[in-house]
Amino acid sequence: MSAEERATDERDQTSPSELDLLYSDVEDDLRSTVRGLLAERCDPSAVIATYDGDRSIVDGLWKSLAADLGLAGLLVPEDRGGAGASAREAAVVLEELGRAAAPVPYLTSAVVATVAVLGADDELEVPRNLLLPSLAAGERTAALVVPLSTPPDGSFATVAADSDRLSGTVTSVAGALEAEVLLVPVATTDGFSVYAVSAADATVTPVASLDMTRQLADVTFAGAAGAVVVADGESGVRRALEVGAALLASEQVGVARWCLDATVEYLQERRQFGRAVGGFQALKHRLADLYTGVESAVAAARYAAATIADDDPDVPVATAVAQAYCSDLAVTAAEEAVQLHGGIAMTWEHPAHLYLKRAKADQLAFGTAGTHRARLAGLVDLPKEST
Amino acid sequence: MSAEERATDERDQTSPSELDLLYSDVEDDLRSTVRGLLAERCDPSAVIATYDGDRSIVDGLWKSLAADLGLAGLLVPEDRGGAGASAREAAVVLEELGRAAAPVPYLTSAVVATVAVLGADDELEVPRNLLLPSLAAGERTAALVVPLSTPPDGSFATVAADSDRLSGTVTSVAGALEAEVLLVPVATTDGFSVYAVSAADATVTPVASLDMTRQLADVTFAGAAGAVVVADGESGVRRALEVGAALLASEQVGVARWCLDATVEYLQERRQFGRAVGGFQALKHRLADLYTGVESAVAAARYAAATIADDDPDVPVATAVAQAYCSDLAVTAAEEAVQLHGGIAMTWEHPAHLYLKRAKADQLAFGTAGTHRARLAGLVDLPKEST
Amino acid sequence: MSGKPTEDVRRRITEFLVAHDPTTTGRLEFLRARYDAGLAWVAFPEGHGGLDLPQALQLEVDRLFDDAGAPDNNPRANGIGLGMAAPTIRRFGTEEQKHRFLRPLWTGEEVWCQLFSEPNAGSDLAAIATRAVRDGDTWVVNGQKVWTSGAHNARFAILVARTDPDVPKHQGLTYFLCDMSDAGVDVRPLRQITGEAEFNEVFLTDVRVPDANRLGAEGEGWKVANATLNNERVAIGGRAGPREGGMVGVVAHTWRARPERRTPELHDRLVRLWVEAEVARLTGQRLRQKLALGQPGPEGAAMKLTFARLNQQLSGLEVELLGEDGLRYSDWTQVRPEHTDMTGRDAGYRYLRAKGNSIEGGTSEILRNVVAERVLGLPPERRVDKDVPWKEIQK
Amino acid sequence: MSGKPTEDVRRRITEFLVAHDPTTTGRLEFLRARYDAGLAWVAFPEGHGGLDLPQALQLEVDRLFDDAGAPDNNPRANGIGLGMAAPTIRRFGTEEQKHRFLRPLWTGEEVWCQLFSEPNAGSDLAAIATRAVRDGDTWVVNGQKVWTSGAHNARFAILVARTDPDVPKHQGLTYFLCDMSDAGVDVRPLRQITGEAEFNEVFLTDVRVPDANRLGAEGEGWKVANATLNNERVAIGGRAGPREGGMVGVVAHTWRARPERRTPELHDRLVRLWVEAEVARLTGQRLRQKLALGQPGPEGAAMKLTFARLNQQLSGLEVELLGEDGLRYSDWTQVRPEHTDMTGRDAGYRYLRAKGNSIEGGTSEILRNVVAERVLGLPPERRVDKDVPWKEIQK
Repeated sequence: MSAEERATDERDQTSPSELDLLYSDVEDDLRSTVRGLLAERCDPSAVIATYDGDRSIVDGLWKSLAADLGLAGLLVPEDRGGAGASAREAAVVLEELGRAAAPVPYLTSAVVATVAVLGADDELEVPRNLLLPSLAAGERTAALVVPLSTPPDGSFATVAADSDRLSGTVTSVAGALEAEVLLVPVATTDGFSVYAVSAADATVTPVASLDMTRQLADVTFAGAAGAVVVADGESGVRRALEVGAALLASEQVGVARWCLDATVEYLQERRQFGRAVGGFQALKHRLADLYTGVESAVAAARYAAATIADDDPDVPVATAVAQAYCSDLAVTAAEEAVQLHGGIAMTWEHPAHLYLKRAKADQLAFGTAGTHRARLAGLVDLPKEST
Repeated sequence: MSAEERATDERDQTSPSELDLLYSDVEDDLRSTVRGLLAERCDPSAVIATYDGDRSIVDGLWKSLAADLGLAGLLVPEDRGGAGASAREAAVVLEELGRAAAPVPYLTSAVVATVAVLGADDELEVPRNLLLPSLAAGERTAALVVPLSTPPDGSFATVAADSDRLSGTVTSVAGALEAEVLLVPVATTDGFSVYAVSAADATVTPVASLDMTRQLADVTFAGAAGAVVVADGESGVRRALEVGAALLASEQVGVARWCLDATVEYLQERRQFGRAVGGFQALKHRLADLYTGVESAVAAARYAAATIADDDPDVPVATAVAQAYCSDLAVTAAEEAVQLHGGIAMTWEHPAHLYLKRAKADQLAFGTAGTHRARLAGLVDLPKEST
Repeated sequence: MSGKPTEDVRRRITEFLVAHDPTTTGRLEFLRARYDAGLAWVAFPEGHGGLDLPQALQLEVDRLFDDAGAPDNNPRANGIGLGMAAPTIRRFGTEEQKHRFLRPLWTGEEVWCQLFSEPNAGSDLAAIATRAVRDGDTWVVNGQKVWTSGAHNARFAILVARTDPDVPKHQGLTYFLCDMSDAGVDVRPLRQITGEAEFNEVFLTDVRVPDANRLGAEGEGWKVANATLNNERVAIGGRAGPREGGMVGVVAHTWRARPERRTPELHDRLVRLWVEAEVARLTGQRLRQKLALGQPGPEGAAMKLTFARLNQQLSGLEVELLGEDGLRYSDWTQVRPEHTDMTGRDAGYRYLRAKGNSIEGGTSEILRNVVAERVLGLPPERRVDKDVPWKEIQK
Repeated sequence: MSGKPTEDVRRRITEFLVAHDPTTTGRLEFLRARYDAGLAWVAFPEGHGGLDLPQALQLEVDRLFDDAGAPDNNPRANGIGLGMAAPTIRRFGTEEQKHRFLRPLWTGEEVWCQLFSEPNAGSDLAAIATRAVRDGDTWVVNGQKVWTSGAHNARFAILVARTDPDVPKHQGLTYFLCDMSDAGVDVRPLRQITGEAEFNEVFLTDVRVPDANRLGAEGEGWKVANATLNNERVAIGGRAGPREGGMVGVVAHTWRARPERRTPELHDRLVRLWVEAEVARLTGQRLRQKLALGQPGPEGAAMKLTFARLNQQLSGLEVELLGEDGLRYSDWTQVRPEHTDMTGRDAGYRYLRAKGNSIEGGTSEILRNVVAERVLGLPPERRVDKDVPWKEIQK
């Protein structure tokens, strides 16, 4: 037996900082608060109803989370109206939202839209100064108007501005259905500015979406009045997409955890051939592999959140790694959950399909795993072709 | 339950001809003859000895196969001194050689070198006319002097010729150690010619090889005398590499079959925890998957051999598909065999390592699966990039 | 595959077409005549729509009728009848049953469905709890079946029910041909993951099945059902098709149509799957060549495993390939489709529908057991319930 | 991980280095003094080389000694001693045993090996047949062990032997510390797939072990051995390392050094594995943070699973990447390497050696059982031999 390799001296290479990858007590408390609320207010049958166009669960649940629990302001400093927490706490919230397949615009409003107006520069422009506290308080909901599939470094079509009148269409926007404020990137000569437009001044057309728990919309502006919230918006939007991608990994962890837990539980109960199905070794081994994958995804997602919380220079690598790993892992977990539940998971009444659809849509959100691997290769000096 | 898709009308697309993918009675007889000889003359311990430089098994075994059984002439027409069989029969021989990890130059001499001088054109030049019957009779053994890793459409370094004197080195040549005649591609202005050089006039340096049952050599010519056997040698050499790649798939099937059969047999005998290990469901499922893979490899390899036997226009696609599938499958089979045998397969005395090494080296021979996939993409209109 | 039967059958078809001009003969009249001429399923016995010819000839026969502009029997609408009920009736049916059922089955006049699975008898099919109790010359059937496709269009069903709960579970089953027009048959749509209700739940309440519609002996239901399942697996996994048929063709088409979405990573995954699909096609071809005359054995299980895996991987890849478009879905409205269409609608639909391929018709896990035990001869699973009277098994 | 212990230990190290200048103190003298100062393995108890500090501090401690140019204890030469024997002795040893064995183990004066596996007790480790029979104050041991690395250099071994064949197999085992210099110990090289003889077979003939060298109670050997194995799995899978440490670093280096061999397909596979290796690194880091104070549990099994899979996939990829060069091997001569080196020699060697990673120290199949049963709580395998006296089990 060879445990000797353990002792290999590997201290001669530089490595990123060792960040805390565990959950703090505060984070554990936050988790149980969110989980408790979701257990009470986010019934699977009400979530399934969103697929038939009944979105009555959305508003109340979102208000409870965003305003009553104050979760919308986690990423906003206290002196700007927020809770002054960090990406670590927001990640815990997203784990729980993923675990419940909750149909609320937390990622789109409290993370992506908030970061887009939060981090661009220090000089506060007037509309943004008004917007941020209301977003943080959960009084208003916003959405960044780009297709959900846009990767952090990806290109996307922007609408055109004539003075402060915006015209054009952006397709497959997440969170637009729930938003009162649309944050719209508009191309400038050297990047783009972000405009705020009242949703009432745009045409927001719901789209039948693979994942109806994050239903998309096509957003059309026909000379809609907009106000610049960030003049030099490029870095803020990039940062928003990066943080969105990084924290999406935690949502994916939550999805994967539900899939693992629900499958283990079901297989302990379900009997075939006079035995609990969970006792069949082939299934046990697959669940062991899935557990290994989920634990790995937790580490990757925690690390991504921790780098953002610490403003660590490793954010781009950590984000690319987390997305490259977690987005496929969540799909695998959901696919295994469906397969190992058997026929019951193919029915409309069983919640498993919510997770399969969420996982598959999340795989495309902010770029696929393949997109993130291609980006990572450039960051860690693994060039594609001979140079 | 949905068997309805069975009936889908798919007759509106053109498809390749339906060739016979089964083994004929003649092929079954050939197989038992070869298998019988190998059981008697190709003991695993003697094969393992090749790794310690003891190659005493090679010559006698090769003579029995090539000359006594007359297998060297399968691909050569009767009117040119051969047996007038086809690639189908040669493929069956290769399956059995793979199954025994036999250290004989069948693929390199009776397939690749033979095809290189056989198919180029009809106008027989004198040296080739003398060479072919002696190869077919198993009286002489030849090798095409290119690296074993050369794909059918790959480039390779050729040696230089000054009049009929050859100079240069070719590395990692398979079959050179056993050959009396070296067939050497020499670049011309519009392709290359193939020269015959007596092995005695070249320096053939044995190379410690990953697979010592097909040991490589570096071949150096220092003004060695050569005679042109095929003036316009490009198409013959390409054809030789193509047939080599296509029939290598059958050798890989043989390797994979041994791995599956030996593992099933061992797991039926080996007891742990008071039970036959083969009764553990996780292992059963892996062996079921492996069986599925091996049966698939058989179909792919048979099809490739059948297209060559019938001179079917689908040869390039069939070869690329067979190599893309069988070369990785054989590696998987060998890796599973080692893993499922456990520690015993890691020992030098157990034959499993012969198959792992053969499978891994075969994966590189005539190009990796990735190389063949890239080639296939061009053949079946799956372009890589936006055009 | 010698030339002889081919020539003979060609001649027969030519003569048949002269006698029954497709342009002037009524559809049903034409189909019935084709059946009676033994040119329906040519591998079936004479007198039952065939000529005892090799199965391999069927494609050629169908093609010749097709080329002549003859009407077909709309096989998609009766897949279970043609693929599963018919070969089972052929093998286990009495002469009377064959005469009664096979002709209208083949012509499509009578559509069939399958009443096997139950909520607690999925992978463990022999755990069927639906009871059939003899009452003179008929059986009275009560129970619940699930995952029944086409039940709302079916005239008859193949049905497995428990006739003796006092013996171990595999021994107490009997196989019936059940009239779906019986008043005790209640068919309810079962909505699935795609939003569609392609399947049904079927509730059986005092359904009366004449003993004449029992297929095989009393207590032999497990054996007969297994023959049906082997046919199903070969039918699903081993069907003939062209290169780039089925799901791989759909995804290859998308690849060619959307050059702007191509990346090296997606390219490599696509070509890998293209190779595997082509190898699966050849493997199916080889299996059919092997089985040309014999009964399908457990090898068909391996084909179905591959079919399911490839459909799932290919449809999953297509969604990724489409990117933003992959996030959009056609329509979640509950509809009842005419027939199962794995490659229809949009990429999201295909992705979701393909998830059923490794569950329906035997889960991939059960099929791996079948291959390991019945093909490779590895020791069977421990069967705690094998020798126990069915009624005593913990449910 | 608060600042307090870090500052304290830094101060102690500074003071120690003042008192024991590494440039003038003899190597062994320095190491012994470091042990006695509690600065060897700081998580161990005071008096046994440690200060009862969190394990997480160890890396920092080692770095500080390293930076000062201090000699190390050559940990590669005594991996089993440090990684497996030491934590087991720490947990189950008497004070006397700790005093006798831990100090020379840590300084490297006494190298250890492990006598667990046998030809018929591999995955089923509890099937150990090596017998230990009590003879007054000593035990007489007879049997054959296999896969013993470093046995030819070892002074002591951790040994599990059967002391009672009349009870079920898990209950009749006892754990010993065995003197390898006993005349009855015969160590023979065991050549493996790489050509090397890294391992040994060890034949034990009337080897006498004093009862004072029994670790844990008689019949408790299975429990003690499991603690050792958990330590081994954490040691193998969960070790701290830099980004691009281990096999992934080797392959990434080859990638950078051989631009002419790059293809899009290999690139995608490499980056996938790079991601997985980085995630494994983070997962190991997280596991170590969790275990900073506690005993390793079954979670370490998951890390070892990943470690083995990645080593195998990466080394297999490297051979393909090298193409023609991958066909060549350094040397098949039977040598006895100084220590295990997974990432040494050439690509072919790494490929072959890595095959052992999923067998040695618990096969991946056994580890999946461990995760499924002990982490996820799924039903255990049927154990036909669990309640049967060992001597009656069919071997």
